[in-house]
This record gives sequence, C-alpha cells and structure tokens, in this order.
Amino acid sequence: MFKKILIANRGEIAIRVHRACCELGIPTVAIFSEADRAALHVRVCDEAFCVGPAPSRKSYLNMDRILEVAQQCGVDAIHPGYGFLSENAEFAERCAALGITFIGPNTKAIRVMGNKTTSRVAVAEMNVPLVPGMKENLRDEAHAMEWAERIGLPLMMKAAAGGGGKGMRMITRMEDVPAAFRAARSEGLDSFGDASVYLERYVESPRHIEIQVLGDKHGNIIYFPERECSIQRRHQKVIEEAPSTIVDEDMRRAMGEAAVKAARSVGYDSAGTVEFIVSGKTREFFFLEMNTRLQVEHPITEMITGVDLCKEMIKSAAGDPLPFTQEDISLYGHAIECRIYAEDPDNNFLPTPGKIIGLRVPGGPWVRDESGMYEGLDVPIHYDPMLSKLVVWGSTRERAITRMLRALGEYAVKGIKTTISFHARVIGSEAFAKGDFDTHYIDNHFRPADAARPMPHEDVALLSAAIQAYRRDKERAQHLLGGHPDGQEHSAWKSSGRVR
Amino acid sequence: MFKKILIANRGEIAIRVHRACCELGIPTVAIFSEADRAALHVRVCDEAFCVGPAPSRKSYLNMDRILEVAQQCGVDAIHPGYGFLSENAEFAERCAALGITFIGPNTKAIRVMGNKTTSRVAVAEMNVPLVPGMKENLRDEAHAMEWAERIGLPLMMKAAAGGGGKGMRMITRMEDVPAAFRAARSEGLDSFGDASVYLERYVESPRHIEIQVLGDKHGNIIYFPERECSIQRRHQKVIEEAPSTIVDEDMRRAMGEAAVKAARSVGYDSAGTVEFIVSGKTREFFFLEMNTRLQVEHPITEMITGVDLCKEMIKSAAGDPLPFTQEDISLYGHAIECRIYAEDPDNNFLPTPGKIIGLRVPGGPWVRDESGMYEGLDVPIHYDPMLSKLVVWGSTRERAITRMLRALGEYAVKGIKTTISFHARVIGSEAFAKGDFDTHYIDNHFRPADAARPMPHEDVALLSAAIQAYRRDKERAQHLLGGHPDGQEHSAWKSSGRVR
Amino acid sequence: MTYIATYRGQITKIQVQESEAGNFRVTLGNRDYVVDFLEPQKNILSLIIDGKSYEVDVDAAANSDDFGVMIKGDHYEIEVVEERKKKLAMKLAAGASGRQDLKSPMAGNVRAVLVQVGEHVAAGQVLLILEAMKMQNEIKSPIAGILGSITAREGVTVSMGDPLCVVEPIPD
Amino acid sequence: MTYIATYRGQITKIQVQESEAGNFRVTLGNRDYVVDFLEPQKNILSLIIDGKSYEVDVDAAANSDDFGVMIKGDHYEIEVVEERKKKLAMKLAAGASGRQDLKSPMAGNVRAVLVQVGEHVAAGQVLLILEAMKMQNEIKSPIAGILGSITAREGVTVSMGDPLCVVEPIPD
Repeated sequence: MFKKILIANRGEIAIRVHRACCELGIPTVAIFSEADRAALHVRVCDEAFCVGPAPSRKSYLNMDRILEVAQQCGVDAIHPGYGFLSENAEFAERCAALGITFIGPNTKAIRVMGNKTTSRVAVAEMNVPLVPGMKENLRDEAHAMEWAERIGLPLMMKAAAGGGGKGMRMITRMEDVPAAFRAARSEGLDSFGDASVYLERYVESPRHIEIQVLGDKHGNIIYFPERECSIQRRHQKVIEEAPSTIVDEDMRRAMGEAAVKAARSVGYDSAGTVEFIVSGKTREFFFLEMNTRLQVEHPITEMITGVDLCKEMIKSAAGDPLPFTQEDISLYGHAIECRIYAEDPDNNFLPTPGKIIGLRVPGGPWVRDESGMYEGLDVPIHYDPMLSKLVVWGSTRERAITRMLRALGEYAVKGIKTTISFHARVIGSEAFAKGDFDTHYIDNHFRPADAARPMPHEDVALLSAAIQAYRRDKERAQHLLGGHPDGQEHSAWKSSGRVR
Repeated sequence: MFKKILIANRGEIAIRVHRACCELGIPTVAIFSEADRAALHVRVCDEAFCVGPAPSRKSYLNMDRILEVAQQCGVDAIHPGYGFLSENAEFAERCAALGITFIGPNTKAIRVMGNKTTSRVAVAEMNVPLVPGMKENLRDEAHAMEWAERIGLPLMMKAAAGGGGKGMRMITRMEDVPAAFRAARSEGLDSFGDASVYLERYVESPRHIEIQVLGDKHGNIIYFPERECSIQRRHQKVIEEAPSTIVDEDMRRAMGEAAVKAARSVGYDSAGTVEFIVSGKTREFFFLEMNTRLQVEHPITEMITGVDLCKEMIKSAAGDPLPFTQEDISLYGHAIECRIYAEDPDNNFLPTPGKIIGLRVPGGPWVRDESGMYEGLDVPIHYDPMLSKLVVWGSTRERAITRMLRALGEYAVKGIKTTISFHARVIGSEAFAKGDFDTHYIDNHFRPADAARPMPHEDVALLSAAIQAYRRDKERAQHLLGGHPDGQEHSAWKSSGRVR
Repeated sequence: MTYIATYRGQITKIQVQESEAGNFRVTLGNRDYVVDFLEPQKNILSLIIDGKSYEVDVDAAANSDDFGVMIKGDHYEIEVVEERKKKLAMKLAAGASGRQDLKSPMAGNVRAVLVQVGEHVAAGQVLLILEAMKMQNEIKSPIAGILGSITAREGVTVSMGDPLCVVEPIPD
Repeated sequence: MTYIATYRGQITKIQVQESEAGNFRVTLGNRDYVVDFLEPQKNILSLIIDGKSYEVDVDAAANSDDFGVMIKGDHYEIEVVEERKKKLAMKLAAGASGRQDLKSPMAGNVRAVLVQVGEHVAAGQVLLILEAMKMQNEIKSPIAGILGSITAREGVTVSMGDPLCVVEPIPD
C-alpha cells in the first residue's frame, strides 16, 4: 500500500479522498491556492502546501508546482479527485516518469476516452451500442450535410473534445446544419482548443443513466447497479439517484455488461463511469462517453452496494486485485444525492460567494454529508459553486424521498443563499415521485417565475423582521445613552471559561 | 396512522423520534422544561410547550402537565423515548384512559418486565435460560443464607426493582451475605422505593449481549442480530457494536429465539430489548432483564439490517402488522456506536456542563450522527450528560473500527470537555481490536492515572498557547492606545451583507 | 414601536411591543400575535407562537432596512422601516426621477463592460458581464435610457451591492 | 515577546515574533519553528509548520493565563505568563503559605457541606458534595489542615471556578 498520498484537489472531494486514506492508515498531503488557505481540506490533511495564486491554472492546474511538492514531501501516489487534472493524460505520464502512481486508469484509457470520436470507435469495436451517427470528425460543411441526410433529423452536432454541455447544437431543420457546424467548431476551439465536431442522432426524451465500473491491474473489471442522473440544469447534474426507476434486472445486466465491454476496450484498470443516453420512450440505451475518474455522484452507488469506491480505487492503484467478483455486488435499497450549490435559485441561479455565518448539517439515520463547509468559511469566487453533497439511503425509493425531504429541511446554511430549498421543491414534485422526467425536466418545469410562488409563512417572516428591527433600534437607543444592553459584545479573549 | 405525536422526552432521542415522524409525515409536539427553552428538540418539532421547571420530576416526569398539553393540542399518540416515563405503566394507562396511544408495549409487559423477580418467573415458564438463582424475593437474613448456600459462591445480591448498576452487591465470602442483604435492601428502597432483593449466581468474565425484538398487535414477534454492549463504565454502556465477536450463527439463532420467547411471555407488541449476560468463558447465555422501550443503542441494529426501528415501532403502535418476517432480516456488515458524554475523561469523568462554542460534526461515508447539540448550546446541569451518539457502519468489523477512529478524529466539540478522545483510546486498543473484553474492561484498563500519559504534540500545544498569549497581549496594547486591531468586533447587527 | 414592512410590493403596518424579556406582542395589520422569542444562535431565532415552533433565520446588512428572512427553506426579502422614517422616504420618492442605480447582485469579477457613458441602451440590453465561480452572468438594463455613469472597471473585483453603473431615463 | 510556559510542572521559555501577518517565528527552548498561522473559526487555529498541518483548539478564560489546548483529541493545560510577570509571581509564591483555595471544578449544585470552619481535616477527606447531570461528585481536601472559610452553601448553584472553601495548613 502507499506510504503517503498527495490529493491534487480541493473542496468536498479532497476531504472524501482524505477520509478514505485516513481509514486506510495512509497520511495525506493537501495542496491549496492562496485563496484556499482557510479551506477545510487544508486543515484536515496531515500536510499542506500552497501551490500558487487563486486562478486554477496557476495553482490546481499547475503541474510543475504540484509535482515539485509531491517530490519534496516524498509521496508515492497522487489522487486527482474529479475535474482539474483528473483526466489529464500528460499529468498522469509526468507522475509515472517521477515514479509516482497516478491514482486513475492507464494513460491510453484517459486519451481514448477523452475524445468523443476516438471513444466511439473504440467501444463500437466491442459492440457497445452507440447513438447512431459518426465515428470520425467532419471535414467541412458539405461533409456535414451529407452525414445529416444519412442520419436524419433531429440531430446533435457535437464537439469531439466537448463536455459539460459546451460545444453542442441541436438541429431540427436541414438548413441549420451549416450554421451549427460553424458554431460548434468555434465553441470547441474556444473551450477545448479543438475544433473537431461530428454528428449523431438526437435522442428524444433522453435520460442520462450511467454505470460505475471498477477495474484492477490484473484484468478484472466489474460493474455496479446504475445511477440515474437525468435531473440536470443546463446540462449539469443536480440530483442523482440509484437505481433508476426505468431500469429492470435485465436492462441492468445489459447496461452493466456493455459498460464493462466499453471499459475493456481501453484495458480499464481503475474506478470509472460509462455514461449512457437512454430513450425515455423505447428504453434503448446508447454509449455517450466514459469518465476516467471518480465521479461526483459515486456515493449513491456506495450506499446501495456497501462498497467504498474511493478506498477500492486506491487499493486497485496500489496493485491489489479486486476483493470481490461481479456476483458479490448486490443492490440494497435506494439512494439519492442532492448537490448543494452556492447559487440563488430564485434569482436565476446567480452564484452567491460569501461567508457562511451559520451551519447546521442534517444528521440521523442514513443521512450522509459530503462537504467542505464549516461555520466561518468564506466561499471563494474562484471555483465551482458546489458546497456539498447530501446523500440519503432508504430501504425503498419512497423512503429515500421522504428522508431526503426531511434532511433538506434540517440543512441550515446561513450567510449565503444555496439551492437547498430548490432541491426540496424538485424532490417533492409529483413528477419526481413518479420517476417521470428526462434531462429537460428542470429547465422545462422550474422557471424563474417560480420565484413569485406564494410563501407559506409570510406572517411569521414579517413579524420576525419587525422584532429584529425593534431589537436593533432598542440596542442603538441604549448605546446612545451609554448603556450596554443584553447583546453585549464579548472580547475576542473572553471565551468558554472552561479553563480554571 | 397517527395524526399528531407528542414526544415526551428531550435531547438526541427526542430528535430521533421527530425525524422518524417527519419521514412518516406526522407532525410532532415537543415538551420542554424551563431549562431547555433553547434545546434543539424545541426548535425542530412543529409545536412546543413548556411543562415545568428544570428538575425532571417537575417537568419531564410531570404526567399531569404532559397529558394536559397532549389533550390541548390534540395528539393521538405519545412517544416516550427512553428514560423518563418510557417504562412507567401508570403513565401508559393514563394515556389509554384519555384515548391516546402510548407508543410502547402493553402495560402488563411493562409491569412484569419492570421487576427482576416477576420477569424471571415469566420468562422461566417459557424455558428461557436464567442466571441460576431465585425467582422470588428474600424474606430475611436467614433466608438469604439458605439460598446463598444453595446457589454457591460467587454471588450477586440484587434489588428486584433495580437497574443501571444500583442496588447490586457482589459476594465472594459467605460471611458477607447478611451485610450485602442489608445494603442492597437499603439502596433498593432509596433508589426505587422498593426493598425487595434476591440472589443469583455471579457470572465470571461477563459479557453483556442483548437482542432487539419487534412485535406488533397481531401476535408477530421477530428478533434482530445481537448487540454487544460489554464496554461499560460503572455499569453504564459506553460503546456498543453489532454483531458481537463471540456470537456465531447458531448462538445468534438460539439467543434470538430465547428473546422472542421472553417477549412472548408478556405478549410483547412493540420494540423492546432482551438483555442477556454471557459467560466469556463458556459462552452460556442467561436472561438478565427486558427493557420495554426503544434502546439508546438501537441505531447499530438499524445500520446492520437496514430496518428503521423507530419508524417500525410507531407503525406497530398504530396497528400495522410487521412488514417483514424473521426470514427477511439479514445481517449486513458491522456497526459501532460511541456515546459522547459531557464528561472529562482525564478528571475522573467529572461532568462538564457549559456552553458549546464550536462544533464540527464528522461526516462522510457511513457515519451517522445522532445529536442534540448545536454551536451555542448551553448544556444544562440538570440532565443526563449524554450529548450525542456517533454511529458508523463498515463492511467488516476492522473497517468499522478504522472508520470510527477517523470519525472520532473529525469530531470537534469546543467549549466543554467530552469523552471523544477517550473513545478513540478504547476503540484503538489492542484488546478491543481482538474483541477480547468483558464488562470490567474499562474499569480495569483505563485508570485515572492514564491522564498522565505522554502527549504526542506537546511542542505544538506550547507554541499555540504562546502565540495566542502574544496576540492577546498585542490586542490589549493596541486597545490601550485607542487603536482597533485586526480582531475588531462586529456589531450584533452587522452580518453577512447577504441582503442588498 | 410601529414599523412599515414592505414585502413583494405589499405594505403592512406592524406594531411591536416587548411585554417581558423574551416575549413580544406583535400586531400585524389587524392580526395579534404573542411571540415567545429566543435567539439561541446569532441571527437564528426560535419563535413559539400559539404553540407552533418556528426556526427563523434573519439577516440584515449593516446599515440597511432590508431583512432577509428564511423559514423552512423559503426566503423572504422584507424592508422594515420605522413609521415616521417611512413617511419621509415616501415623500422624497414621489419627487424622485426614474434613475436606475445598478448594483452588483453578487461578489465577482467584472469580465466586460459593453457600453459607454452617454450611450442609448434598450431595456434588457446587456451592459456588463460579471464572472464568479466559473460562471459568466449578464447584467442587463432594467429600462430604456441613457448610460449616466459607469463605476465598474474591467478586470476589477466587486462585492455584492457595489455600484456598477447608472441608467438615466430618457427625458420627456 | 518572551513567555514562560508551564505544562505538567515543566517550565519552558518561549519567544514569539510576528515576522509578517499570519507568520510567526517561535523559539521553544532551543528549537525554532516557523508557523503559518490562521484562525478560520474563533479559537480554532490552523497551523502549518514545516508542511505539517495542525488544527488546534485554544481556550483561554477571560483574565487568566491558563490556556486549554486541544490537538487531535488530546488536551493540554498550559499556563503562559510573560517573562517579567512570571519572575514577580515566583518571588511572591516563594513567600506564600501552603494555603489551599478550593475552587469548583465544574458548574453544579452544592448538595452537602460536610465540614465546618475551624475543623481539622485529613488529606483526602470529603469536604463537600457537588451535583451535576445526575451525578454526585466529592470534593476532597488536598492537604491535612484546618478549614479556614467556606463560601459554598448547600442548595446553591456554583459555576466552574467559583471558590468553595479554604484549607489552611496546620501551623508549625
């Protein structure tokens, strides 16, 4: 097993990885940007080194500095988390050159799966179903028109290097093909430095369902029951659950086996996720892409299988064979995850950086908190707005839903607005209860106008504000008179009095 | 199902019951003493009523007032939690007389199991193994000598109404029998208002192992895998785990079936626990007593079976038949619970009431927090010092242990001393890892002298204190000069600036 | 003390009286409430009203009459002003122009300023782009008008509530 | 600034220097430390020393030189006094008697006072019983002596650190 691991990430995933290391008895090294000196991951890890200024490219993406720290403190492995350098083949190679294990798959897998067209070629050879469409990139507009006719409408024009909804254009009329070609190329070049684009069929009522796989360095690959990730906002997952309401035992096995084949096409040897697009109408599933890293939503799979994916990923990177076979994995209950963002759901999801001045985290049975927050944290403006993930387990989907609603109700984050109450509205909706949704659900059903919905406790809100105004005015008045009202300030040095 | 439930308790168990109700969609009514106005259970329940002054007998044991509140707000059921009125047959009867369901077993079960000698008679009729000894009370010293000879040394003299280690005397010499008889009688009378005492054999290297049972109003009773509760301090459980290291499948079934027989002897129809004393030498098990309520340590059984006991108890009280049979209950992994007390483990476990000025609760995979704490809570001096329960699950016992150590390391309660670090020393001990302990383990192995053990971070502690002294002195100096250093005080009215 | 509260454009007169420490009588329009009040954590209130228990978060900026109130996950933005102060403010407002002071809705970095002083802008036209947490957010003009002044500078970080620019209505 | 720290009876000289905001140089006996210092939550410190990250809780009572320090679950009670103040205190202590001021080790209720002023008490003799959280705790005399005065009263609640009684040593 590793002697010391550097965690090349921040926020909740850095803490998740630290926890796994801690339980494995492996000391950890945190890295942080100048904006993150006060971040929780810096405080919980055993060692911590600053790797540069706030902007990611100068710190969390700064390979030179990160590798310098890694060598300086003698780590023998680096866990990249998700995002940042987690799918960067060059970084993985540089680690290897220094004799440091990159905790992730082999670099060929990263490269092939990092590009949509090369990954389509690779998995098609293993007979994994693809969204009907191209396995090469488009040469020019004429080529685009030719393929558009062949595949038929509606179509998706996609940047080959794309991800996260960028560089994508839906096409419903043939005459829009040339414009979509130009737009997708330009977005691909801007966002990913790669102008390659290709065409595939647009799947209607799409659901996004993905399969976690886990491989080792001895050729073993297993799959886990699916995750349903269709609840998205602007192509970003917001709520995930496992299992999916539309997948039965046969479909689960078929998707799992397809995912293992996809993984086998690149000799996959770590934790990874094969994403499928599923037609909500026909329940056909098609390979979309493979993420060659630990996924944000990995905890729901952990909750329904009892497997600690983060720990197994580390053990596999250290050369351990998988401690279980496909037959050992069984599905147990239901799990849901809500991603809590620092965004104002009633104001077009504007980011809300700022100081967390009060925090009460939900607890009790089968509630799991994955968070980088603490009372007093100043949420920086430089990074992703995800604050935490709230995960629940229930013996049935219905119980998981009522538990998630209960837990969301307990979650109090003060000082900044978050998406907590928004999650409660989505999870509490009838369509969600029925499992009746696709990837457009939030964008179609939760409009900005919802902010004007009637609020149930208007009177209590009004009288609370008035009482606070009264108390403020009373304190001010007493202050003017030189008095010191009940709200007297404690010196920074007065404290618990715990010490005699 | 019930329309509204009053929770006749406080602290973590009131919150546990509220959470179950919340997930069942049932509104809750909290009661509180004058000392508990700021308690968390008052804030999370839907309604809240003060039932009297701080001392328990004037508030949490004040049946008249509690029933008055219950009627006033129209509840149709009362959940008593544990302690307080939970095993009070008179209270259960008064609830029934008002048409309010007492969420617990029938009153006969409470009465019979509330007395050691009557319970021994009842379960012996069902052929449940008893600690060899009497099934009646002692008449006088002569009677005591006669029975002492018959059972043989070593002996235990016990108060029939006793519990929690009170009214018990171990006897190793025949000549001590008369004195033990007098002492136990007097303690029984003082503590429980009942001077009845009896004799039973003293079991050597005793382990305390208990079986959770669950019954309904239709005659069904099932058992759950055992809980190991031998880690005790002065006869109070401190750490519990499930399953036990000394119980195998056969013994598990035998104990479970014995527990169901004991429950059947009183027509048990709710959640309850049958406690056994087990010889660490011979693994023989003997009935000790039955607790006719939800137990503090119920969460570990929930974690290894996936059953929400608190919820099932409520549903059973409402007349629902059990939704599963014995065959549906299977054992899944391992769970451990640590009871976190407001006590100073390095100062003879003196209670440490006071204000919690900082709190960070452990999170992450398979960590469950059951707590009534929040940052700012002033822990009152009037009640039990248990602050919270920390529960973890792991796929194996070893993983549960490393996870508990990790979680204890994350747990930060500032302002008052707690037993958190003490738990880490017990759980981290070699004997615990081997499962090699009995009920005397803590009292024998963790002596007050341990407080003088060498501390690993002495230098960091010294320099931290010195830096804080320096910063205080600097602030004072600047204050004298009229300056306002970096630690400037915010007005109570300055806050997040979240509002424009 | 009497206050005027404005919530979603609706005005309510509220009388607050402290009957004893921790107990308030509040009259809201014509509805009376007896409030058992406690602030166990700063800005987190525990209210018991007629047996019902509420946990209420209240935020108020330093010298502002705007209160952000959170109850069971819902957010209420309420302005509370003392009655006489409010009357004065309303008189002043009656004489004021339709001038729009645009303030930053969040902390962020000014990515781009797309307009110049003196330029005519349409209602809804994008004036600036603010970036925070990897997202670009457009700041639009609430009215058609002329750009009066611009405080925001490209590449400069702003806090929530900082002035960005002023749009003057087109004179009649 | 130079301090004298006392921990478990052992005395250490500590020099503290703030090299720049958030950075300290500390000399502990003959060991030098460069400390990257932050207080992200009140009384909770984040220290990075030579790459090692420590989270340290420090409590100090209002006007006390006693610091309660918690690191990774272990508790350290440390007295830190400025060097010149310490020298003065030691001089005074040299001339002081062995008089014992007993203070309450916790908040609680005085259940029973078992001795009277002027009474001879043995070392370890129980003087009072304090009750808190359903537990009775005995307060014992640290020395053999004579009871000088009693501040504690039966049935009265005391806070941690409140004086309970004084035991005077028996005069030679």
